[in-house]
Amino acid sequence: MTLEGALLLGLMLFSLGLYAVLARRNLIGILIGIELMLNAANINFLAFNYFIPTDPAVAQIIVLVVIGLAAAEAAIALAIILKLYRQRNSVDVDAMQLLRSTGAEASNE
Amino acid sequence: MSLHFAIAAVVSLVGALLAVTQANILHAVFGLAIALVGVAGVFFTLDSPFVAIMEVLIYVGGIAVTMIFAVMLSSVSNPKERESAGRRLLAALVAVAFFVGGALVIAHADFGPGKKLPPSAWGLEQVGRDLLGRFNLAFETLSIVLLLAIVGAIVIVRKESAMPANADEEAS
Amino acid sequence: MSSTSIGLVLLGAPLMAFFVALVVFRKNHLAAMMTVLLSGAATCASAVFLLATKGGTPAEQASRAWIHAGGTSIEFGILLDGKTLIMGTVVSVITLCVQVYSLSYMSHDPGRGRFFAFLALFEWAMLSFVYSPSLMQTFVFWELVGLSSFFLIGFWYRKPSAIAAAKKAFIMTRIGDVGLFIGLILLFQTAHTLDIQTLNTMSVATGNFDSGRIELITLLLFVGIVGKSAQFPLHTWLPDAMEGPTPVSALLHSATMVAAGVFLFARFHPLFMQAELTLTVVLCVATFTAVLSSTMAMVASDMKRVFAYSSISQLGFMLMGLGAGSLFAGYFHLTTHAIFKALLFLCAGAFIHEYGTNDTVAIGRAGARKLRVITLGLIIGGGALAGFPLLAGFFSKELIIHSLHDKPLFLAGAYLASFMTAYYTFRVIFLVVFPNQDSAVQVEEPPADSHDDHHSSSLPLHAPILLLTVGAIAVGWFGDSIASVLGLVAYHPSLPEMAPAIGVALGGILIAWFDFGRKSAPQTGFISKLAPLHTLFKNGWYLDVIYKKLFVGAAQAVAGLLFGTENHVLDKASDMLGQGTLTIGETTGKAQSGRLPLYIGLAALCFSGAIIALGLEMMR
Amino acid sequence: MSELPILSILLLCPLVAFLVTLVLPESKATAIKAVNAVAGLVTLVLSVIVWAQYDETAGGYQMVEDIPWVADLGIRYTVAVDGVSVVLTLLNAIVFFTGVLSMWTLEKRVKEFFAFMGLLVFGVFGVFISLDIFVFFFFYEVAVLPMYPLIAIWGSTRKEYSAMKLTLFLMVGSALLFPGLIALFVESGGQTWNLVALSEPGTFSEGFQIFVYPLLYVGFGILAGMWPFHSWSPIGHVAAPTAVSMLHAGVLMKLGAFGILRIAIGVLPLGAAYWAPTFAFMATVGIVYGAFVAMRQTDFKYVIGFSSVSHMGIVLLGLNTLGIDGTNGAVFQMFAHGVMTALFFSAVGFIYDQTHDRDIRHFGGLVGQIPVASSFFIVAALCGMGVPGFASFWAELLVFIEALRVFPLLGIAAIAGLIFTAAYILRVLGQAIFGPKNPDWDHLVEPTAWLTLPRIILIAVLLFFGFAPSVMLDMIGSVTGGK
Repeated sequence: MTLEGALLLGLMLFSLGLYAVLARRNLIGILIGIELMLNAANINFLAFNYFIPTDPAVAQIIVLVVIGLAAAEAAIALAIILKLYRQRNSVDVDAMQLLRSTGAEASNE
Repeated sequence: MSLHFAIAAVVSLVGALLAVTQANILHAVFGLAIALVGVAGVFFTLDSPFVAIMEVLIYVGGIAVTMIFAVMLSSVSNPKERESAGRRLLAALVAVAFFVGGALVIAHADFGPGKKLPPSAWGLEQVGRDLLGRFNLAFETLSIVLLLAIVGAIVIVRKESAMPANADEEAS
Repeated sequence: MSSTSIGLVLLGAPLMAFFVALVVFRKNHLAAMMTVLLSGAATCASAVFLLATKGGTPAEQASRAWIHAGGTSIEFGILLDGKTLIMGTVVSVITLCVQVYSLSYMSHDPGRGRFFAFLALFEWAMLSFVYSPSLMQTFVFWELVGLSSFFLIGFWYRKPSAIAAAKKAFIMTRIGDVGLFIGLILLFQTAHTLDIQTLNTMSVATGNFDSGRIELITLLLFVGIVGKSAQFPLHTWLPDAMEGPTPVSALLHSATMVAAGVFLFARFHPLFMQAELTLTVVLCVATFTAVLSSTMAMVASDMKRVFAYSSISQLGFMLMGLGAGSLFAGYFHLTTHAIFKALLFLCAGAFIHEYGTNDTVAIGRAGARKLRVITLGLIIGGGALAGFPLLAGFFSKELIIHSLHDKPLFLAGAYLASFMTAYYTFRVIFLVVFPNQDSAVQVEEPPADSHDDHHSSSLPLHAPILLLTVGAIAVGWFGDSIASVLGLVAYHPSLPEMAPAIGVALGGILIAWFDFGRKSAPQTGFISKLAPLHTLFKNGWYLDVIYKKLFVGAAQAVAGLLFGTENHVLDKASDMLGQGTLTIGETTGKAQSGRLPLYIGLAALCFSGAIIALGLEMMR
Repeated sequence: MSELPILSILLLCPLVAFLVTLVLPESKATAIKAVNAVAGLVTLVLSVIVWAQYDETAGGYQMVEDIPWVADLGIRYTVAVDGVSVVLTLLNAIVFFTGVLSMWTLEKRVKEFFAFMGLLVFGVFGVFISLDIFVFFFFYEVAVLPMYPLIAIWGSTRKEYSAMKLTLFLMVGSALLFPGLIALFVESGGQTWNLVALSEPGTFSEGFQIFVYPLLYVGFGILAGMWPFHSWSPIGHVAAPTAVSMLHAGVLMKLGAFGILRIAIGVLPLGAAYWAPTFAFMATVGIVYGAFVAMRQTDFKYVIGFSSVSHMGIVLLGLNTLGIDGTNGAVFQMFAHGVMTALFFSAVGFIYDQTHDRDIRHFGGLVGQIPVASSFFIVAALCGMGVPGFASFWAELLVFIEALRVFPLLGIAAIAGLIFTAAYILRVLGQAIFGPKNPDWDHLVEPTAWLTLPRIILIAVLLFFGFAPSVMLDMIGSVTGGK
C-alpha cells in the first residue's frame, strides 16, 4: 500500500464519477456521480495525511466535514429533484433548459 | 495491510463501476452503496476507523437510503432507459482523458519521503479534541448548514397546497 | 453735481425706465409710456446740459474695472469728450422727438407700452455705446443696440415679414460683429488695453503698432462697421428693417443703430488714419455703396424704402468723408443726417398713417399736400438730403466732397451719388406736392394692412416734426461750433469750390422737376425708359436673391449635410455600437444551451487537457 | 469656521432629502416635494455661505475635511473647495432648487422621482468637492447612474432607447476613465489618491502623461458632450423630464468638463499640452457642428440639445487653450451655460407640460398667448446667443480672447460659429415664439407663481453675473490666477 496506490484509487473513482455526471440523464444518476467524486477526494485527503503527515488528525476532520456537507447536499439535491419531478414529471437533465439563451427576447426595442 | 487495501479498493471500484454503468437507477444506487463500503474499507486501512464508521453510517445508511427513496418516488416512468451510445462514449472519453492526465501527474510526482506518526495522534480522542477545539468553527458551521439543509429540504418538497398560491402557477 | 454724475443720470434713466415699463406695460400702457417719456426728457436735458457745459473742454472720464482679462482690467464707465457729447445730444434729442411722436403714432397700438419699453432700452444701449470709454463697453452696447433694434423691427411679431426682417437685420449685423469682435480681441492683444483714449493716443505716436497688424485690425473693425452701417455687401437688411413701426425706422436710420458704425469709425479715426490700405478699402466700399443704393432709391415706389436706400447712400457719404481723412466732414454729416433723416421718416410715417399706404404715388394722389406741416417737413428734410443750398445737408456734403478733392475717382462717385440723391429726393417731393392724377404711373405698393382711421394731426405728431424742421434748416450753420467742440477747425470751402456740387444737386432737382414736377409730367422717371436697368434697380441689383441662393442656401446645405452626418453617421455609429454589443451577446448566448452535462463536460475536458499538459511537462 | 464641516453638511443635504423621501409614503406627494424644495433651498443657502466664506485672496483649497476611508488602498474622504468648485457647487444648488420647483406639478411616481433626483444631486456635489480621485470617481458614478431610471421612467420620446444610449455612452466614458485613474494611482507609487499630491510636478513622466491624458480627457469628455461622442446628449435631453434635463444639461455635463480641468489637465499638464491642439480642434468642430445641426432640428429640445453641444464646445475650447483667460472663460461658461440651459429646459418643459408637443413648426406667436412663459424662453435664447448683459457673453469673450491668441484659426472659426448660433436661435424664436399665432394653443395658461419663481431666479442669476462678471471671475481667478 503506497501513497500512489491510494491516489490512483481516488483518481479512478473520480473518473468514474465524472463519467456518471456526464453520461447520466437521470438526475439521481448524476448525484451518484457526484458522491463518487466526493469520496475520491476524501480518499486523497486521508492518503496524503497518512503518508506525508504535517498535522495529525486534520484530514479526518476534513473528511468528516465533507461527509456532513455531502449529507446536506444530498438532502437538498434530492428535495429539488423530487420537486422537479412533481412539477415536470421528469428527472431528465436534458429537459432542464430553462436558462438557455433564446436570442429573441434580447434584441433591441 | 496491503491486502486489506487491495480488497477494499477492488470492492469500491467494482461498486463504482456498477453505480455508473447500471441502466436501472436503483441498481446504480446499490452499486454506490457497495462502492461506499469499499471506500470505508480504504479509510479503515488508513488508520481512520472512526471516519470509516461514519462513512458507512452516513453514506450507506443515510444518503444511499434516501436516494433509494427518491428513486422510488420519482423514476417510476421509465427507470431502465439507457443513454445513447454516443453520449456515453463522449463522457467516457472525457473521463479517460481526465484519468490519463491524473495518472501522468501521479506517476511523475515526487512526494518525498513519508514518515509515520504514532497511532495515538490518529486516535479518536485526538479527532474529538480537534473537532471541538481548533476546528470548532467548522464544526459549528457544519451543524448550521445541516440544520438549514433539513429546513430547506422540507420547504422545497412541501406540497403545493401548502405554498402561497401564485408561486406555483407561474412555474407550471 | 459733477459732470459724471449727470452722466449717470443720463445713462441710468432710460435703463430704469426700461425695467419699469417692462413690468407695468401689461397693466398700464400710459404709465409705461410716461415713464419712458420722462426718462427721455431727463436724458435729453442732461445731454444738452453736458454739451453746453463741457463742450470744448478737455475730455473727462470716469470708469471702474468691469472684468479682468489678459492681465489688465477692462473698464466700464463714461467718457465725456467732444465726439461723445455731440453724438449723445443728437441721440437723446432725436429719441425724445421720436418718443413724443410715438405718443400719437402708436396711441392705438395694443403693444404701445412694450414699444416704449424697447425704445428706452434702445436709447440706453445707444447712449452707453456713445459715451463708452473703452472698446469693450462699445462692443457690449453695440450688440445691445442690435438686439433692441431686433425687438423693435420685429415689434409686430405676428407679421412674418417683420420677424423675417428682424432676423435678417440681426444676423447680417452679426456677421459684421464677428469681424469687429475678432478685431477687438486682436487689438486687445496688440495694445493690452481697450481704453479708447489710450488707444488713440498710442496710434498717433509712431512705432507703437506694427503696420500690418494695424491694417488687419482696422479692416476687421471696418467689417463690423459695414454690417452695422449697412454698407455694401451687408446693406440689404436696412431696407427690410422698415417693417418695424415708422418711429423705429426714424430712430434706426438716423441717430441710432446705423449711426453706430459711423460713430465707431469716427471714434477710432486716429487709428484708421494709420492704415492706408484700410482707408482705400473704406473709400471704395463707401463710394460704391453710395452709388449703388442711390440707383435703387431712384426707382423705389415705397416712400420709406426710398429713404432707407438714401440712408445707405448717406452713410456711404459719411464714410467717404471719414475715409478721406476729414473727421469733421464725416462727423458733421452724421449729425445733420441724423436730424433730417429722422425728420423725413417722421413725415413719411405721418403720411402713411394718414393714408394707409406706403406708396408715394398713392399718397400724393390722396392729397397729401393738404397736411401742410408735414409736407413742409418733407420739403425741408428732402432739401437737406439733396444738398439744397443753405440747408443742413448742404454744408456737410460740401465738406465731404471737398475732402475728396484729390481723389478724382471717388470724387466722381460722390458727384454721381449726390446727383442721384437730389433726383430721387425731389422725385418723392414732387410726387407728393404735385400729384398728377392722370399720369401713367401705377400704384405699386399694396395698402398697409393695419391701423387706419385714427387720423391724428395732433400736437405730439407735429411738434417733433416742426422741431426737426427747424433743426434741418439751422444745424448746418453751427458747423463751427461743432468743430470747436470736437477740437477741430472747420474748413469753409469757397464758392467756386462749392459750385460743382451745387450744380450737380440743382441738376438733379431740375431733371426731377422735368420728370415729376412740371405740369403733366409723366411721373415715371427716365430710368423706366431703360427697362433692364429699371428692373435691375427695382430688384436691388438682385443682391438679395443672390445672397439667398448663395449664402443662405450654402448655410442650409451645410446644415443639411451635417444634419445627415449626425443622423446617419454619428448616431448610426453609436447605434451600431449598441447593436454590435447585442449581436455579440446573442451569438455567444447561443452557447448557453442550458445543457448541464455539456457545460460540465467542456469544463472537465479543459481541465483534463490542462493536467495532461502538466503531466507531460513533468515527464520531461 | 474650520470647526463646522460645512461641506459635509452641504453634501449630506440631498442625501438626507433622499432618505426622507424614501421613508415618506407615496401618497404624501406634496410633503415629498416640500422636503426636496427645502433641501434645495438649504443647499442653495449653504453654497452661498461657502462662496462668502471662501477667501479669494488666499486661494487654493479651503475648508478641508480629511477622514481615512479605505486605509489599505490609501483612499481617504477628503473634501475641500477651490474657486472653481465654489462656483460649480453654487450652480448645482441653483439648478437643484429650481429643478425641484419646476417639477412641482409632477404626478407620476413622485416618490421615486425625487429619490433618484436627490441621489443624483448628492453625487454631483460629491464630485465637485472631492479631493481624492477615487472618491471623486465614486461620486461620479453615483451621479451618472440615476439618469437611467429618471429618463426611462419619466421621460417622453423614445425614452428607453435614449436612456440606454446615454447609459452606454457614459459607461464607455467610465471604462476609459477608470483605468486612467488607476494608472495614476499605480504610477505615482500606489500611496495616495490625493489630487494635490498627484498634481505635484514631476510625479509623472512626460511619456506617461501623453499616454494617459487621452484616456482621461475622452472619458470625461464624453460626459461633457465632446464632439464626436456627443450623440447621447441631445437625445438624452429630449427624452428626459424637465428637471432632469435641467440637471443633465445644467450640471451633469459640467462634471465632465470639471473632471477635465481638475484631473486631466491638473494632474497631467504635459499631456494636456501635447494633446491641446487636437482636442481644441475637436472642440471647435463641436461648436460649429452643433450650431449647424441645431439649425435643422424641428424639436425644441433637440435644438437646445445641440446648442448644448455647441456651447460645451466653447467650454472645451477654453480648457484646451490652457491659458488663464481661457480657463476662466471655460469655468464661467460652465456656470452660465448651466443656468441658461436650465432656464431653456424649464421654459420648454412648461410649454410641453401643457401641449405635449415640442415641434417648433406646430407653434407660432406664443408670446401673444403666454407672454410670461415665452419671455423666459426669449431670455434664455438671448443668453444662448451670447448677448451682452447675460453671463455667457463674458464667458465666451474670455474663451475667444485666449483662443485667438493660442489657436488663431480655430478662434476665428469658433467666433464665426456665433453667426450660426444666432441663426438657429432666431429661427426658433421667429417660428414658435413670434410669428402668426396658432389658435390651437389659445387655451394655454401662464405659469403660477410657484412655477414662475424658479425661472425668475435663473434669470436673476444670469443678469447678475452678466452685469457684474468680476464677482464670478474673481472667484474663478483665485484658482487660475486670473486676477
